[in-house]
Amino acid sequence: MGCVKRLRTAPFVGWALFSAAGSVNNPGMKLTKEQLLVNYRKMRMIRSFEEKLNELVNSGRLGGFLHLSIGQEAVAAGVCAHLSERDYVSTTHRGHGHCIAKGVRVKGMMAELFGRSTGLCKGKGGSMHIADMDQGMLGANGIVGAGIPLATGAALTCKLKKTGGVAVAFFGDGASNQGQFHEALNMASNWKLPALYVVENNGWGEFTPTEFVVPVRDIAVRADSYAMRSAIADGNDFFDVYEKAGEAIAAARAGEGPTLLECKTYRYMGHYVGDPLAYRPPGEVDRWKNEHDALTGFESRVKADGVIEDMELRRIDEEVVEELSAAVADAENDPVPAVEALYEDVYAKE
Amino acid sequence: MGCVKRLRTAPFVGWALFSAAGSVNNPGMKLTKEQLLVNYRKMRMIRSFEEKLNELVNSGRLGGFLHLSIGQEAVAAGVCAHLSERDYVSTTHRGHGHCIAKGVRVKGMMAELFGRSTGLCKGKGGSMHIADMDQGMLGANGIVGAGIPLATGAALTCKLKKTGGVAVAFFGDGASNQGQFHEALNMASNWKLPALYVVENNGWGEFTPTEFVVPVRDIAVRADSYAMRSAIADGNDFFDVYEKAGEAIAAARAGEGPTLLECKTYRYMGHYVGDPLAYRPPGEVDRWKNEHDALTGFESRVKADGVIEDMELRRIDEEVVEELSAAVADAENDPVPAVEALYEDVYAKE
Amino acid sequence: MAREIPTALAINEALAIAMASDPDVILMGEDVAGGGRREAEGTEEAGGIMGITRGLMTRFGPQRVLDTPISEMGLLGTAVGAALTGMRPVAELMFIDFLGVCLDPLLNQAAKLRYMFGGKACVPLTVRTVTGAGMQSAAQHSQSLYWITAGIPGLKTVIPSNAYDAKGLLLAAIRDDDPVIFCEPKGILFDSSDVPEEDYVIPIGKAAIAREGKDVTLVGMGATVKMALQAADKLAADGIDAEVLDLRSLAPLDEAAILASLEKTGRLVVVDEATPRCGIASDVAALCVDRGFDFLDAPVKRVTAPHTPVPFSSLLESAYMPSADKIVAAVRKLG
Amino acid sequence: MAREIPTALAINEALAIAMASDPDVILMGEDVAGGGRREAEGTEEAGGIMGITRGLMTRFGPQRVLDTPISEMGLLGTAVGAALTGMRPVAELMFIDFLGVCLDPLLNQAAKLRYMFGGKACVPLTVRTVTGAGMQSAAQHSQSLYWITAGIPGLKTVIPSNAYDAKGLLLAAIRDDDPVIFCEPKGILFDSSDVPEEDYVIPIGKAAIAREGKDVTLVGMGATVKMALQAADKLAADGIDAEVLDLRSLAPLDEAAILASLEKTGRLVVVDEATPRCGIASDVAALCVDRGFDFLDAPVKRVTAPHTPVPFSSLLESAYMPSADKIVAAVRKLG
Ligand SMILES: Cc1ncc(C[n+]2csc(CCOP(=O)(O)OP(=O)(O)O)c2C)c(N)n1
Ligand SMILES: Cc1ncc(C[n+]2csc(CCOP(=O)(O)OP(=O)(O)O)c2C)c(N)n1
Ligand SMILES: [Mg+2]
Ligand SMILES: [Mg+2]
Repeated sequence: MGCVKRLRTAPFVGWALFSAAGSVNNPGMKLTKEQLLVNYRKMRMIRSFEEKLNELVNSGRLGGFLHLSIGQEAVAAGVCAHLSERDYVSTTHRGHGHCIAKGVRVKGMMAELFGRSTGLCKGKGGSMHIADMDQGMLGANGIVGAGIPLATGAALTCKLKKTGGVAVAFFGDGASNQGQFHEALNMASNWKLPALYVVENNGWGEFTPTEFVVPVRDIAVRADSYAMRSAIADGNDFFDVYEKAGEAIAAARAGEGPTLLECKTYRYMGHYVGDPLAYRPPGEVDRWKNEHDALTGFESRVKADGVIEDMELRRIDEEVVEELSAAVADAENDPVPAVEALYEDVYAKE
Repeated sequence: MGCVKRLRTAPFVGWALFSAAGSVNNPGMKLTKEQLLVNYRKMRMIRSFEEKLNELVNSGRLGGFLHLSIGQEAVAAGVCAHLSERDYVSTTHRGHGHCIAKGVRVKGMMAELFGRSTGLCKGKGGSMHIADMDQGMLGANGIVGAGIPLATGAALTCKLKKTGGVAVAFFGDGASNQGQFHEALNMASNWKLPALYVVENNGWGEFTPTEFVVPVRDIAVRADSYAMRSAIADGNDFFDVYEKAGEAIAAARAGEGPTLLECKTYRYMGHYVGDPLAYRPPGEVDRWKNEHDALTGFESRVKADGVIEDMELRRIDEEVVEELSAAVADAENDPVPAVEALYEDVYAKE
Repeated sequence: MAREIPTALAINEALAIAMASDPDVILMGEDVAGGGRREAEGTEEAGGIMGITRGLMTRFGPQRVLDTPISEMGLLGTAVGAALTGMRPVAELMFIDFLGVCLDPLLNQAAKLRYMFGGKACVPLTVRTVTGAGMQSAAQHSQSLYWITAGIPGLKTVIPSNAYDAKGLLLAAIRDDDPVIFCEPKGILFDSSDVPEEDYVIPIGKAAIAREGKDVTLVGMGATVKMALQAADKLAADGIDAEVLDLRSLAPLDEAAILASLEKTGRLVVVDEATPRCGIASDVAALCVDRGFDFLDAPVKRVTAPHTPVPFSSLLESAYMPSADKIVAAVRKLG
Repeated sequence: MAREIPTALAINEALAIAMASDPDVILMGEDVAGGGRREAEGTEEAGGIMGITRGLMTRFGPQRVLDTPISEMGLLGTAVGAALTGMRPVAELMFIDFLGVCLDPLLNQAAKLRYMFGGKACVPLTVRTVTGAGMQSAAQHSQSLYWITAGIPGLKTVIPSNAYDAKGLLLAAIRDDDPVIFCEPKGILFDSSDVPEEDYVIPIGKAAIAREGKDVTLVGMGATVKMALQAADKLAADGIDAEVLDLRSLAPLDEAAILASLEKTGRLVVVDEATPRCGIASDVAALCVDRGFDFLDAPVKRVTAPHTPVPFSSLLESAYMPSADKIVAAVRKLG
């Protein structure tokens, strides 16, 4: 009887697995300067967007439950860099970053978060349901795991309609304990669907450390249950995510079926804005921030390679801040929905 | 990126994996003659009980939906040989065999199937819900996969109350595609519960071959997703099941946590009594019957070992037939429930 | 041209017509193709546990008739995702009892996506599912849980009472741009009625008068329409002229038709195979005592299953189900 | 001795009393211990998303306060299995909206085991779950789905309207030998009322008169009792003396109390946070028009949420929810 050893996550050191950096190839080889700047801009936008949200909620200007992905920007950017409009993405309660990376405009997102009729969902969805069907963004989702079969269905559409598209489901380590994960991955592998399952292992599900509830160290091993390809990426290293997601998406487009890609990363902020965070050991977050931040890492890499100059990045930083200020100002001035909107959009014809 | 090869079940030859018989040790070493006879009796009883049911339904004397486990007797007997009253078992729609092997009396079962007030469930449960709490039999279950968390909860009770008991969930290959399987096994492994998960891979889920819907050859590999021990047994070989289940149950009792035990077997009959079976290739079942039958195999093994004589087995066969005839006669004469019974047993106090 | 065919066949016919007329229509479910080793000689596709989808895989190919694993949550969730992105899937949930393992894709996804996305999503999903008791299938395979789907805003739920309606309602459901739960009551699956070969739809949201009458309204749905008609015959012998209203659609509910009939008769009995709490029967009664208050000449009675699980014993199961006699008794109580 | 404490704390207190008095009582759920690296210095257990179970793991140990993975189906199914074999588990379903991923252990297991096993099974399970809107949590975290559990034979469902009731009803639920769904409405979780420190139970199945009156009965439950009381105050200013009935228990429903109040007042409005179809409000109205027909002087009005998902925008969310003003308007309509 084969007794499998129980491996547990070594606390705080998810990324240390990659410290040798052997898996990171030269970014210059694959990405043009323009692409690098686009992706830096996306990551910066995600971070600044969410920092702004944090500020807005804490100062009482914004309501609702918001889950921030600060710290995990490289996953969203690295994966979505391979996607275009024919491709689909589904995400979770922590989905702002994936929206931005998929090309959803922050103006519509901000208006949505402010509950305005100009919001992407006319103010009816909010943070947990932001969607943009025009961009193939199948929505944030308030039900942990529910986005996984949605993306699987989108992949089925791509396959049956032969669009050449792929569908990506982003979800957390916690979601990999949901039945929906199991059922959907089995079906996707069985049908060789053009799908990519990206599990962002950020070490926590709400207030519970992943290792308290998941007896395996790597979520990626779960792919074997479905004879599915898998890979592990350093989720705080844009280039590593970019490379591994690229391989998986290419395979999916080539009809070789889906992949489970685990990205080891970390959630800087609380589970939601307002979370007192008393359950988290002090210092844990600082190590990630100081030693393995996605943005800092990207910046030093591209600077070290001499591709990009500091000034270029700082200009982007400023543009992002300006765009966000404008988005907030617009959103605050945009109209609120008419009460009748409450009754609309329940059914196709009313 | 580690590309896992997609292995598919080679049709019809599940058991051929074991043909070298290297995994089967000398039964005489572990089982006394008396134990061998007890287990032969159980297997014979399961088969004769279900053959009788088949006959009763086909002749219109019995109603309801019945799922027969003929061909799979060695799994029930081999596992339950290690259990006593402090242990729990949950099973499926195809559960008669597990009940009998766990020690449930056929008289009460037969009365239940006839819908009599003397039945184990007063005629309210029927084949898909036969249970006997006194024997630790937590019920057949009409919901594929639902027995898995029930046994998990029973294992939690054993652990918290320190009873020394274990809980066994029997279920099919099809059930291993249910979310409940995934969620329960993860929890059980995480908590190191004294549980055994027995998946009877009989090659079919209703009318669909397992290999059409499961991309891995061995369900057992799914244990790795939970850092759980696993083993594969020849489900038509009582001795192999006995040995592997024994190891797993001993480990569970010793606090080493659960095991996923896959038993490769075959369903001789249709999915339910009355199934026209037009979807099954002719000849498939005959190979199993002729070349790898659980009862025939057991019989030749114990005879070859010189432990038991033909006469002894034939006497058991006769006793079983007599017991069953009596059970049917009793059940047919037993009283039907009073109409008021319809309203009873919904809540504890009425 | 109409022929007498059973409901099961009428459903098969509707599926074939829908698939032939729209390449985006696909079937998904456990055993819908019906497994079978298709290459092997001498085997046939089973076409689902009731044989309803038999022949469709052979005709439309395995790309459009997809056998799934026993994974209802994954299957329905995938169907929702496919519907959201341009397909028109018809998913089979073998028995409505299995809602227990797959409610989320309906409750929190299909039903809500259009609304949550501000009207910018469309989920043209149909879920076919067998409902009801009467086959000694016991507590987990005999429920009439359509009250759960009918209660969820964003979903539609329809239930035919005969083969003709089954075909027309299913075609309407498949072509509807909203998620529709199509119930297939055991009690009528193998009953036959005249069904035209042609393509036709029965509008969702409209009830039908199955029998005109002036003394009392019997509201039925699915298999209870037949019981109500039998009850009406019995009542006619006593000089009571009952109108039978077949809801056809449980959500949206045809409130106008119920109120119009009540206005005419002043008396109403609603007959439902489901359990009594939080069901369609209560909704109908509540409508009567709200907007129909001025029409009411007597209490509104509900003939439903009792507040118990479905028992296995055939004797108890018969006592469990509504029947023409129980309806007659309820009408007599109205005085 | 009674002190004023919020409902959330009263629930915590009930759990502590139940655990202290019965070693078979265990808690299971996501974050119920609240994670935290317990060894590490300076960290605290979170005690669930609402902080309700804070301190219990520290007091009773991790063997009795079990953090589960995000696996509601597995967690509830495991709780059912534990209950069936001698434990008395209190499982937390973080929000009732998540019923979508875990209905089966309630619908087809907990609710039916006793019946299917001919009375020989006992499932003393309690499921605590947060219900209702009002926190801008949008469509998937704001539902009042207790009508689903109330409609299932074999389950009981209770909902307190204040801190005092929360403690007593929860203790009754935990000690009940049947599976009980205990709803924790958002609207009252942080309201305070006088709560004795002692152990006491409030019987399941009995409604309470929250305010006596003679002109009209306002039936409320959970957070709508507060709204009904506010409405009663407004109506009093107009000389209308409203009685407010707090259902406390949704299943079993205290039919006698509803009918007795209706008999007294002749007029009834039922107020429910849930959507209108197949809900408690319809059941109450249907009861009135059946067994209460002779008492009725006016239509029975239902003040509920509309048949839509819950919107995000706070403006729309307020318009979505019942309110004292809507109740007053409904009463005025009775004429
Ligand atoms: C089905 C379901 N269960 C529980 C929750 C409550 N919940 C929201 S987020 C969350 C944690 C999710 O953890 P993970 O999947 O790791 O994602 P992360 O928050 O870390 O990004 C939980 C338990 C939910 N929304 N849906
Ligand atoms: C949740 C659920 N889905 C579907 C069914 C219908 N059904 C009953 S048995 C069965 C096949 C089960 O296959 P498997 O688990 O391999 O067990 P076997 O019948 O082969 O013993 C199916 C699909 C069910 N009872 N419950
Ligand atoms: Mg996480
Ligand atoms: Mg099988």
